[in-house]
Amino acid sequence: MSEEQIRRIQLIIEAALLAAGKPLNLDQLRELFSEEERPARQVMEHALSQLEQACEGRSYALCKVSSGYRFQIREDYARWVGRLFEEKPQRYSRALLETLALIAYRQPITRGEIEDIRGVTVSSNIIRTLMEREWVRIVGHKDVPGRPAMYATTRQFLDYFNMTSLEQLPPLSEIRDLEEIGREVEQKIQAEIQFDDPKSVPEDGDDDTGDDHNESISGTVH
Amino acid sequence: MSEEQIRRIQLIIEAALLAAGKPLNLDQLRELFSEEERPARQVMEHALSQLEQACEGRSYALCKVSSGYRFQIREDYARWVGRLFEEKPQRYSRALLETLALIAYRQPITRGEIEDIRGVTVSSNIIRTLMEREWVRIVGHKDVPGRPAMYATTRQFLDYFNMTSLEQLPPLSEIRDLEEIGREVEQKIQAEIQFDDPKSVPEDGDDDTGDDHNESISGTVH
Amino acid sequence: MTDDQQVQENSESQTPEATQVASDTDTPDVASVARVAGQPVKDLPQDLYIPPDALAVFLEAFEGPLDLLLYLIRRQNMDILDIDVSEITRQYMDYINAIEAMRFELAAEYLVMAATLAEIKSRMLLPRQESEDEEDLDPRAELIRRLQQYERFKKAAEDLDELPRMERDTYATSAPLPRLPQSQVHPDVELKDMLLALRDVIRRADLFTSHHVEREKLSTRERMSHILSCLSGDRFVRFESLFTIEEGRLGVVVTFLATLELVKEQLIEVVQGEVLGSIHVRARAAN
Repeated sequence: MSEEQIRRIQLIIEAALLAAGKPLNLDQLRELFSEEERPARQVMEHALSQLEQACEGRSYALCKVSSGYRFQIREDYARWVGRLFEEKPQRYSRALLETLALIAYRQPITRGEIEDIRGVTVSSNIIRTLMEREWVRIVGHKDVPGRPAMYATTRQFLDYFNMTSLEQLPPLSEIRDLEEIGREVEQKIQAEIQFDDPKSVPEDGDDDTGDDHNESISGTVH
Repeated sequence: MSEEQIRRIQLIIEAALLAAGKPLNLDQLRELFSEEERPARQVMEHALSQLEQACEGRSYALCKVSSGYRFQIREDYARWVGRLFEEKPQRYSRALLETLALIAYRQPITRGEIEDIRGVTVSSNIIRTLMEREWVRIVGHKDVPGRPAMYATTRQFLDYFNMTSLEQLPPLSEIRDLEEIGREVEQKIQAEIQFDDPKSVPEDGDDDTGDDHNESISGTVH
Repeated sequence: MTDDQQVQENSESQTPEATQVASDTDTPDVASVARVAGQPVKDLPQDLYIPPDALAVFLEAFEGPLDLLLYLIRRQNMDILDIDVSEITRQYMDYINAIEAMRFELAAEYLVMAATLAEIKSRMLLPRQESEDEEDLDPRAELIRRLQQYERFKKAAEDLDELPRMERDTYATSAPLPRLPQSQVHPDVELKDMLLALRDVIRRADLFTSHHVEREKLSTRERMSHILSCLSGDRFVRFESLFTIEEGRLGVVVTFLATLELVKEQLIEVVQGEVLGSIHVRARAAN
């Protein structure tokens, strides 16, 4: 069989695999040809290996999977292309946000304690999600029956919310007045920025207002 | 930008078009890249034309249709690929094709207007089929009694028939200007009736020429 | 759709007579009879007899009266503009009569066209009434206009059918992505959303339970977590090692308060082997 004929078979296989949208095995590929011109299996295999070589330097490769041959995007390019299909992540549930907030404000805290405050059980999913996201970690186990894990927030949690320390969270008393929250957070971040400038460091010895002094402990508790 | 970088962009585009399984336009392709490394439109276009060339000698070609770029099997190989599918390529009835042609060339058009030109009622089946295939959609309702729906073609219609815009529709055959027809007919009638009434004067009182002057189809109705 | 396809298929798979008629419609010019001195021969005998089976197919092969008229005109190699109304009308009526005689259901449009043709024919026989003509459309010009218009879109439909199209002349291509390590995409969270959620918890807690999330120095709680995480494992740690001198006085205070809180909550154990000896701490649960 001439090179040209092999090449023709190779291109027919290429077209079929690209159009089929599913793997095709050798028999299915041979079915493309009428009986008189159906290439022998060896010929088909030869054409397939030629095709495999032809794909070098392309973004896809000829792969053999259990149900047959198919073209598959090479991993190098799959990463780029994956962006096409990235689904917009779903939003977190209220329950998850409440759990996260309680861990942030009441750490170290056990799941049972969160449940006591929230008045409902906390699903394992929520804890797993928070741990997978690395916003929450186990810092120890409480010495009570069952030895429940105690959860605390992480540096990644602070990083995500652009904080250097939990001190920058608004005090609980102000949370009830939500209009304040945005401004509160703004101010704290503002204050933080000012600390970078040595001249603007406020010098007051009031120990009771930890909020104003968090530069001294910020960033060290990780 | 180096040849190598262009080639890399070219391969990313190749991977994306194959993975997407549907046409992608220039903006969608550029979205694959992060903002810092997003190639300029000209660079993308250059890469696309390189890619088009790279496909020479392959069983598929890079084509531009209405909703973007796609790879499609070359006609030479379509015959082989057709054997993959048990169903024969669908044939469309004259009634459907004539209705579709009228919508394509005369959009927006009501069913009544289609019936006027075809001289026969348009079955609801045909309209339903065209809508189900997403070749045709309702773009509004005509402000006449009954407020009939006005139909227009879609991007999918253009994609299916391998066009980038309605301007690529085959030109409508020439039609003689109605006034001209009127004159000719008048003359003939004149000649015929002169035996009866030699004094009668030819007239062309037919002003209804609107139908014959909207050959220029805009490509913007999507 | 199925109806229409049915028609298409019917017209292709019929008795020889039917096929003959159907193919006539596809190539009317070829089917036109011999020409004598450049003039087409009229009065085609085969017009007058159509086998009943074929008639239904024949009728379905036309897209309506305009299509039928075009066929009759083309078969005589006439230009639309040169219609011999009398002859066309006669032939048209022959078909209609044959179809009606077979009791096939005939679309109303065919009868309307018959009336139009009859009107044109009669007008041509009568002397013209100028007063009427000023208002009426000349029915013959109107018919010609409609025939031209229809023929044009009939052609456009044929052209459309010729365009290379998907699933016949070309096919879409695709190649799947390999299975990649799952890169999870996380939802975005606004700090405000978390605080809003907390507000609701506090409100509920205030209402339904005795637990109050009281105002707390977060620096202390944060430090409690930190100390606990340092105490993992079954080892006593020197109390002093919990303090970082570089943090200054306030840092020492925070650590000390956190330690006291941990003791109070029975989370850590503090031991002192001898008076004034070194203090060691360990997590109570650690073992």
